[in-house]
Amino acid sequence: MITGKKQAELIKEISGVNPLKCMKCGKCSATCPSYNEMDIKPHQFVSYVLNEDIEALMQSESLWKCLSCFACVERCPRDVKPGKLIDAARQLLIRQRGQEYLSPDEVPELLDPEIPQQLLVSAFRRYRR
Amino acid sequence: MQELIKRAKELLADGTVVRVLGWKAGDLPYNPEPAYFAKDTDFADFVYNGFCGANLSKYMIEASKMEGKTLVFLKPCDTYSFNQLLKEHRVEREKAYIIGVGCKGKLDIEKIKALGIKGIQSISGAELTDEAETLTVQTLYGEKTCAYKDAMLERCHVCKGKEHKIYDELLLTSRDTTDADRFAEVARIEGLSPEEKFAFFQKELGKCIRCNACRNVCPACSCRKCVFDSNKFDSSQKANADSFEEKMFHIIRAFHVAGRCTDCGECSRVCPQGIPLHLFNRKFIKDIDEFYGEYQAGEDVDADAPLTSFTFEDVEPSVVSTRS
Amino acid sequence: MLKIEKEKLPELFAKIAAGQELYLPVNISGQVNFAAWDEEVQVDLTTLKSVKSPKDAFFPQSENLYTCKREGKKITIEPEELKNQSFVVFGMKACDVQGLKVLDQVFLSDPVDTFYAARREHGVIVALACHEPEETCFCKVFGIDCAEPAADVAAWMAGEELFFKPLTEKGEALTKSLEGLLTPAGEAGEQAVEEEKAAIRAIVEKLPYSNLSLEGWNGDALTEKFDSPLWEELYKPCLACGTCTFVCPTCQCYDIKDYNTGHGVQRYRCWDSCMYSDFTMMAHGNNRTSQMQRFRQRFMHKLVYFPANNDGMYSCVGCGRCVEKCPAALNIVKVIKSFQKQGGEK
Amino acid sequence: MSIETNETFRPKIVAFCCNWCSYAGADLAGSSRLSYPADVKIIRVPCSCRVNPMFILRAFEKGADGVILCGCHPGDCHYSTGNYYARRRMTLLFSMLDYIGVENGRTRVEWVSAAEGVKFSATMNEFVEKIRSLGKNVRLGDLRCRS
Amino acid sequence: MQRIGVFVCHCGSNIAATVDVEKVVEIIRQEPGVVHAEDYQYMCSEVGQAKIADAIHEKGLTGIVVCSCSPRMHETTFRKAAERAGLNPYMVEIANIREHCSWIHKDVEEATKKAVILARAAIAKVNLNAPLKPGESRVTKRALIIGGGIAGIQTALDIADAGYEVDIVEKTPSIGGRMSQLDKTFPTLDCSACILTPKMVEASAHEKITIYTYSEVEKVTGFVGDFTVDIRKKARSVDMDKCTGCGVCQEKCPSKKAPSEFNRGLSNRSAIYTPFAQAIPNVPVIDREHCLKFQKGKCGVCAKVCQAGAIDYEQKDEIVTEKYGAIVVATGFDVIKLDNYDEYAYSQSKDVITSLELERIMNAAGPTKGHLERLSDGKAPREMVFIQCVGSRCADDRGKSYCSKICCMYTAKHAMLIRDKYPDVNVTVFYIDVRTPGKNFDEFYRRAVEDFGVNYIKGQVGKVAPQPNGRLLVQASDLLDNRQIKMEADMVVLAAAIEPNPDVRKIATMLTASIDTNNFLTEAHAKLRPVESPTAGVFLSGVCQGPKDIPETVAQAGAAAVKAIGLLAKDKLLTNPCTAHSDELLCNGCSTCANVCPYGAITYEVRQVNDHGIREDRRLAVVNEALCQGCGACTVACPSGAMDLKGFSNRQILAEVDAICQ
Repeated sequence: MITGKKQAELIKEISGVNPLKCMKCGKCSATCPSYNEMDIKPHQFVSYVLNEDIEALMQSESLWKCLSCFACVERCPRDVKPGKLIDAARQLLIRQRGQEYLSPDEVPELLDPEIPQQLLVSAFRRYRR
Repeated sequence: MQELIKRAKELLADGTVVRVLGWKAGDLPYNPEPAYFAKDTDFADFVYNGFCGANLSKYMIEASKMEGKTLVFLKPCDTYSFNQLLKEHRVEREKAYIIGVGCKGKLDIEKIKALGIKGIQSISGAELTDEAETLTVQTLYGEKTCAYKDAMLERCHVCKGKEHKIYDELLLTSRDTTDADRFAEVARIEGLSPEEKFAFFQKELGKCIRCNACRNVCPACSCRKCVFDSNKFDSSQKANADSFEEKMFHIIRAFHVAGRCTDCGECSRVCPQGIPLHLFNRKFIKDIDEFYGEYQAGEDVDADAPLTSFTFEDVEPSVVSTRS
Repeated sequence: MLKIEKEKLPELFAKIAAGQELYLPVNISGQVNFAAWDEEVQVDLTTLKSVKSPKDAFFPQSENLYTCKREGKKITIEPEELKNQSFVVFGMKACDVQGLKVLDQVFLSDPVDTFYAARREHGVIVALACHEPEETCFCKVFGIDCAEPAADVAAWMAGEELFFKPLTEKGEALTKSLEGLLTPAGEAGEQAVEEEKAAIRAIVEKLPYSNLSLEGWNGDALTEKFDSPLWEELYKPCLACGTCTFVCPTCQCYDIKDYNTGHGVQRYRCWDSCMYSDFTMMAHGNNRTSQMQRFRQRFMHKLVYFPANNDGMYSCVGCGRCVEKCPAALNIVKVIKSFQKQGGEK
Repeated sequence: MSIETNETFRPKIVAFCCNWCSYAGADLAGSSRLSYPADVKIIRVPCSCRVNPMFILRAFEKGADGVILCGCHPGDCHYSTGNYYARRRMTLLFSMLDYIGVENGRTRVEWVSAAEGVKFSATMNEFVEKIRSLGKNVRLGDLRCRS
Repeated sequence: MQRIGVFVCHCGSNIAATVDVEKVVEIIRQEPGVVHAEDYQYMCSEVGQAKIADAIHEKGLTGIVVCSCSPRMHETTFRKAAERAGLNPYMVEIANIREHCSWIHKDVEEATKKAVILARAAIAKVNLNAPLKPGESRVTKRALIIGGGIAGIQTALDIADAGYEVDIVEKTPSIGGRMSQLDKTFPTLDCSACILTPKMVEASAHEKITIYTYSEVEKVTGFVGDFTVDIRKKARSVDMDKCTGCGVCQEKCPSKKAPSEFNRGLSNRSAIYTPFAQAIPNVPVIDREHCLKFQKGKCGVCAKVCQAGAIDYEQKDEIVTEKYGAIVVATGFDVIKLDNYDEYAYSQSKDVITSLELERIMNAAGPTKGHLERLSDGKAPREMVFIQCVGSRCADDRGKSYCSKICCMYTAKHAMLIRDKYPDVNVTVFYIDVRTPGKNFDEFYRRAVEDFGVNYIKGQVGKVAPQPNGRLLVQASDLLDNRQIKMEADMVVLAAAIEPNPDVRKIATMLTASIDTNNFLTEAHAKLRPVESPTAGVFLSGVCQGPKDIPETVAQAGAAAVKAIGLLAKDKLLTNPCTAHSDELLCNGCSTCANVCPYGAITYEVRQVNDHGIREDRRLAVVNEALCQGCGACTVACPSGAMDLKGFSNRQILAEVDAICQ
């Protein structure tokens, strides 16, 4: 069983983020388009990582609500990049689940013409190996 | 040669100069020595031929301290040295009457001997007036020949040109002897691996006997007392007790003349161990040209020297590890 | 007399070097100097003159005398060990051997220089006759026969063979240790050597300096020579470098210096040159203040002072190295000749 | 080059620091507790232009493995122009050392202002790391000084 | 050989915690030449200094090594202590075992070893020290103030009141600086102009003060006590002596399209102008770039209407050269450019403004005559949003890493003033932290919340988006309520970070004063010498040294003045005795050293020398010790080693090298 400490280290490693740099200004949350659908808000990602409460983060709705638009990453004045943290948490979860990757042949039939291009691109970015 | 003697005698006679600094024939066909001439009779052994490689500029430091004017014969390359000394207030212009003499490349007896020619009795073809491209050498072991070019000093293959940079009058014409790239050897060494570079210089400098000939002949090494002879840096070691000392000596010597060395090649000419000392000076010249723009010491008395000037945009020392 | 084919010389050197150090002329980037033998080196017995004379096999250019070590405020002195094993110097020439005799006069007379004495005691010299003497040679002037070098072993190169003749006990011992490699020279060998000697002597007769006269140069000439106005002219081209002294087989001046290694101070001696402006510089300054004086000193020493103190022995051996190497083309021959000329004019 | 040997190798490093910028920068690194290896020993000079190539060669002679010269940033020299001269001198010297086969990186010049404690410490850490990777200085140095 | 005493300081636990001080003493005691070694808690204390004095007397010490903090800290202390005990102060050397050792190393054994080596290096050096005696140089009793804002004005007044001549050089056409652009000041809400104008007038009327407006410092040479400065008086095109300041030229000038610098470009001004009504001097300048006469060659209206005949189109820049004993830098600040903050729509909407622009809008002399209105449509706003920390406290390169310090207070001021004057306007302030240290500062902020109903929300604004209805959508998060806010506002005010005036780089270079990574001038010591630059004779006043508000600026201006007065009050300065000197027996007279001397301190003379019995006339370098500052450039340029530097001689430095490499 991976401990919270170990997971927090992994998240920091994957994201390259130093959560200690956060000055808790909330600009990430202010800027987030999915804010209202999130149970854990972007500015809170940082404290979850700091508190090593990664399980909660991995179980949260936010994981799947984040659009990876990276507005928070762009605008964060302290270079903390909350979006990268949630991205990393997502990766941890996916790793736990195993190798459930789509093969490229499966993609075309799954495509829904209604899916915004941005989401597609973000999905590729997120799930690429 | 006769025209040099004639002109020298005239200038002595009319009182323009009180002595003449030139070359006196030696007792072997190839060893003329720098000498002063003051009387008509002195000129009996006056000589000017292919073996008169010595750069007389440096002797002008002492001549500048003497009473009256000295007539000095300077080859084109020697005039750069004179200019540099002038810039550094080591010679006085008004104490010198400079006759710029022509040159068709100076000869290196070591090169002739290296061709296996020994027991030399006489050499012909070394006179400036000789049109021949070949030297004919009479030896105890028979007559030998060698091409003039093959016997020329290294420096003459990369000659800076036929132009005298400072003179009162000119005599005799020069010949273009340049047939090699001055920086080719430096560039070749630069291209070696650190191990190879180190091995190369270790081998060359390992021969050094610290005789100081390179330093004492050098017109840029004109210090009254060299740092290696004073206790200012605790650096006065008379002989190399360890390989480091040759390096220290030659690097610092090259550094002290960096931006002042005219590349006259005297150091390499006189080294009894045949160390290519010019490779140090030329490295600095090449770097200075590349980093700070082309600069030829002794060309212009008023130019700012590379190590006493700067620009805000100068390259950083890290360029050494970043350049390819 | 014994002999060995030239192509077997590497074997000979290997055998000598197996039991002791071996110094011989070696070519390093184009220049021949005496150096320690190993399989890698390029031995050169054909070049007539090594740049430096082989004197530093006995009187090294620099050698440690003792080392001071400090622990806290306590200082201990560790003397340098004297040479205590035999070594061989191969390929010295007759003039070089005579050079050692000059050094012996200096270093072996009282007080004995123990460092030098130890090296002399343990050094075995194999001297080589000069195959093709050159125009700078004038050993004959000093009575040296370069065809017949007198050392522990004399050697000749003739044809494809090297001939080997022990002359002393040390030489015999060395020769003995080389049994098997050296074979008897035989009559033909003796003959070849005689021919070689004759050839050498014939060339020597033709050398330009061979009939140089030393007349007037002796211990009695002191004041006359010293006060000559000629020096004032002669020294002018001198650059005050030390080339002549450092290539000379008889120059014996040294300086004593200290070197701080960080964990001790080494007191060592190194060759010095009377041509240097700081030669014998003491607290009060210099006892020879001008280059003329320094220049004069070198030649007066070789040709006047030394014979005056050593039963007429000159401390020049006519090797001609200075003639070849002086950057300003000055040399002892020119000095001697100048005085001669002046004498003639008188 | 193995990491094990590097850990046991403690290089000797001489840092020449100009009094006005870099020495103060080193002081700031100290008061900010920004650590760097004890292998670095600082010599205070009034200006980077006081550093003679002889000093650097002497350090190598006596067993230093690396020499670094720190001065004010170009344009900020307390004496207006000192660091410009130092820059040219060191560029040429370093180039010469490179030319005779001394490993690149044993010498370095870094401009460190009085306010750059962080840079000072980072530079020293980096430099020590570099020297450790290069190993002992065997190409320059007097044999007699080797213990 | 010197008789050396070594004193190792514990500095409480600062050194002793990481360096085994007793062990250092024990080892060092064994060093040759060391006749005395001891350690003490605080060497810099009176008791510690007394120990040095006692040892000098009892052991006859001729050299002292103190192993302690940086020589930049206490070198002077220990040198003075030695001097009082009768030893030449320059026989003292410091081994820095605190900043360069104990504070940066953790391992005791390692730090102790290093401390010993540093001590050995200092001993090696002191062995070669020689007594030095400082020379003297004169002090020009005149000060130069660069910058005519409140900092410069206050410094000038204080120095002038002490009786010294002062020149102010101001780049713009009038003194007054940023403060003249402010409407009210916190925390007392005084009218800025009302308190500044009297000071401006006082300065201009002061008989000891000369003001160069529309002028810039061009070149600085010399050194403390004796600077020579070239001041470029830019061509004003108006004769200062003739102009009566009637203002007719400005009225009649047909070119009125130049953006007003004073109003931050929110309104236009004429080509001939005084920046503001109370400008001092009240003499206009012609902005040649916007003047028809200069651009098109025709017009000349101002010359025609000027009854005094003061207009001079031919006027040229003039260089004034003056000598000064002290220079005070008071170059002030500007707000940063907001081009990189696209999310706040500053360049997209006229209704997104900076706080300094709001100052102008609120000011009766401003673009809207003091009426709070939207610049887009002139309508009165109903909803106002203030965003704090725009570009301050940033880790990225869009903004500044520091806190601009004044924004919290001026925003509270703005919010309060708006709520007071326009009670129906809602004011919301989005903050990260509210920082109000200062006398009556927090009370001021609380009044804004409690008495004036300003709505403070903790949470940085993420985005401001102009809406089709002309309003601005502000998207933020309320971190305390954990909700995202999307609100429409009529105006958004950005508290943009402040930065040092960009000109300061150029000036610092001229003065050889150092600058930090944020372009603020560096102090000689962050705590103990905050108004002095490390360059002797150069002092710092106001925001050029770091963010400050008006009272702090005025206080620092006074402090800088006192430091300058302290310098000007001296008749002579002791010069640094660590100067270059040339060994006449080694000097070649080659002039290389003079070519690198930045002070022109080296000259040549022909003199007879006696070189070991040889008497010769030689050309020799001579160092003027009053001019030499001791950089040492000449010592390395000199090939023969004739030039050496006292106090940092070749052999001293080599001895240190040897000791370290041992």
